[in-house]
Amino acid sequence: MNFALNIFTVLAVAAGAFFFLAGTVGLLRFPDVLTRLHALTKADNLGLGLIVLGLLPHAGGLLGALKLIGIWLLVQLSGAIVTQLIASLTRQDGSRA
Amino acid sequence: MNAAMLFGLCGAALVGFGLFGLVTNPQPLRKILAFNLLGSGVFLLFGVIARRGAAAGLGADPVPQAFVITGIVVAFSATALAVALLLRLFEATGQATLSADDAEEDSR
Amino acid sequence: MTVALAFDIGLGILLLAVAGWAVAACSTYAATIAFIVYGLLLAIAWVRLFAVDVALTEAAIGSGVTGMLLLSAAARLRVIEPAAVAAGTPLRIAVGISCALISVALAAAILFPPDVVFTLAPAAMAHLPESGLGNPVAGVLFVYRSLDTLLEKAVLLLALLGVWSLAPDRFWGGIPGLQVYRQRNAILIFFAQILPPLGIMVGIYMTWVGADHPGGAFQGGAVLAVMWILVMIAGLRDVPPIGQRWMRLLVVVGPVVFLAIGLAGFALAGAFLGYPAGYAKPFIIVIEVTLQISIAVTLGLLAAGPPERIQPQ
Amino acid sequence: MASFLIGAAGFILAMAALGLVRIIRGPTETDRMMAAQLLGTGGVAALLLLAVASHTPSIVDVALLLALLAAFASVAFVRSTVSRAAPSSDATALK
Repeated sequence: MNFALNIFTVLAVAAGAFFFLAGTVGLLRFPDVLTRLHALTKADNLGLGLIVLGLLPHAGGLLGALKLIGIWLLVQLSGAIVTQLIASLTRQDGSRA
Repeated sequence: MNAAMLFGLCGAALVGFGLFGLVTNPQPLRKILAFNLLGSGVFLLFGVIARRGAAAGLGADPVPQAFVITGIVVAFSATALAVALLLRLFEATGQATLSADDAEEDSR
Repeated sequence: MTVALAFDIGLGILLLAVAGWAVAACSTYAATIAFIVYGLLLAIAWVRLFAVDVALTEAAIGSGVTGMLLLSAAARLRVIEPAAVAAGTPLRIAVGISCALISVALAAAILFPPDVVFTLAPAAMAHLPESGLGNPVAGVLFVYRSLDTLLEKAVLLLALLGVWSLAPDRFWGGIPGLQVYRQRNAILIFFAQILPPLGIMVGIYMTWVGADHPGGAFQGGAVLAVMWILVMIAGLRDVPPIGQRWMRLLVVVGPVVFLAIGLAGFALAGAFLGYPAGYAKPFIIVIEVTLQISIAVTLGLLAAGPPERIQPQ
Repeated sequence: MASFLIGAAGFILAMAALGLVRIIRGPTETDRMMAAQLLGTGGVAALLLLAVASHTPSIVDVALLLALLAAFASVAFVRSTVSRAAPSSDATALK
C-alpha cells in the first residue's frame, strides 16, 4: 500500500513539474502579452494542483490534506482574478502591449 | 560544505552587493532599496549563526532568530520613515537628490 | 543529501542573481520588482535554514509591505528618474573593490567558524515549559527578551510619529496620501471583497498557532495590514484621517497593554515584565492579540504615508 | 522519497528562474507584472514539496502566506502602473 502511494506521489509530482515546464516555455516563447499570461497562469495552476494531489497522502491526516487543498484553491482564485486585472490593463492601452 | 555555510557565503556577498548599491546608486530610493538588501545579508549571517547553534532538538538556535525578527520589523520602520522623508523632499523641492551641488544650483 | 545541497546551491545563485538585478537594473520600477522577487526567494532560504518564524516574517514584512512601499514611491518619483547622474567609472571600480573586500572578510568569518559553537538553544528550551509556550522563538520574544519586543513596538510607534510629522501643517490630522484607484475597477473591487475574509482568517490563525508553532503577532498583524491596504487601494473603504480617535486608540492599545502587564509584573512576579507563575500563557495571549491589532494598524498607516489632504467637510 | 521531492522543488524553482528572464527582458511592463504570479505559484509548490520532504508541517504556513502576499504584490504592481498612467485629474483632463 505504502509503495503504491509513493508511486502515485512520484507520478503526480512529476506530471505537475512537467506543467511548470510547459508554463515557462509558454512564457518565454509566446508572441504577445495575453498569450504569455494565459500560458503562465493556466499551466502553473494545473501544475500546482497535480503537486498538491501527489502530496495529499503525505499531508499528515485529513486536516493537513484540507489545508493543502485550501492553499491550492487560494492560488487558483487569486491567480484567476489577478490575471483578469493584468489583462484588462493590457487591453485598456493596447498600444503598449 | 553544508547549507548553513552556503547561505552564509550568500549573506556575505549580499552585504557587498547592498553596500555597492548604497554607495554608487545616485537615486535615494535605490539607496534605500540597497540598504534593505544589505540588511537582509546581515540577517542571513545571523541565520547561519542560529543554524550552527542547533541543539536541544531544535533546528536552529531561537535567540538569533528572535533578533532577526525584531531586526526585520525595525528595518521596515526605518524604510518607511526614509521613504516618507524622500517623498516630502520631492514635494518641497521638486527633486529628490542628496547631492549638495544640485541643491546649491537650485537655490541660485 | 546531495540533492538537498544542489537545491541550496541553486537557490543561493538565484538569490544573488536577483539581488544583483535589483542593484543594477536600469529603472527603479524593475529594481523594485526584483526586490519583491528577492524577498519571496529569501523566505525559501530561511526555510532551508530551519528558521520558519523568520521565513514568515521575511515574506510578510520584508517582501510584502516593504515592497509595496517602495513600489508606490517609485511610481511617484518616476518623473525625475532620468535627472540622476550616475557615479563615474573609476569611483564605481574603487567602491566595487572595497565592497568585495568586505564580502571576502565576512565570507572568511563564515568559512572558518570557531571551534566551540555557542548556543543558547538548551537554555531556551530548559525553562520554556514554565511559560506554557511550545514555540521557542515566541518564548524568546515574549518571555526571555520581552524588553526587546516592547522596545521594538516603541520603534514602530516612533516611526509612525516620524512619518506623520512630515506632513505640512495645513494637512495635520488629514488623510494619508495612499494612492488609490482613481476609476473604480470592478475586478479589483471583487478581489478586495473576496480576499480579505480569507486573509483575516489566516492572520488570526498565524497569531493563534504562534504559541506552539512558527507564527505570531508580527506575522499575523502584517497579514491583516496587507488586507487593509488592499481594501483601501480598491476604494472599498476610505483611508481614515490620522486625527481619528478610534484609530489612534488601536495604534497604541497593544504597546500600552504590554507595558501595563510589564509594570504589573513588579507587583505580581517581582520584576518588570515578569509573569506570575502559572499564568504566563494567558498574559502572553492577551499581549499577542492586542499587539496584533496595533501592528496591523501601524503597518498599514506606515505604508499609507503622511497625510496629504484634509477631510472634505 | 525526500530526495525526489527536493529535486522536484529544485526543478520548479529552476523553471521559475527561467521565467524570470522574460520578466527581466520585458518587453512591456505587463510582462514584469507577471513576476509575482510566476514566483507565487512556483514558490508555493516548492515550499509544499519541502514541507513534506523535511517533515515540517509549519512550512505549509509559509506557503499559505506566500500565496496571499503574491496576490497582493500583483495588485500593487498593477496599481503602481495605473497611478502612473493617470497621476492626477489634470493629466486626465489633458487627454
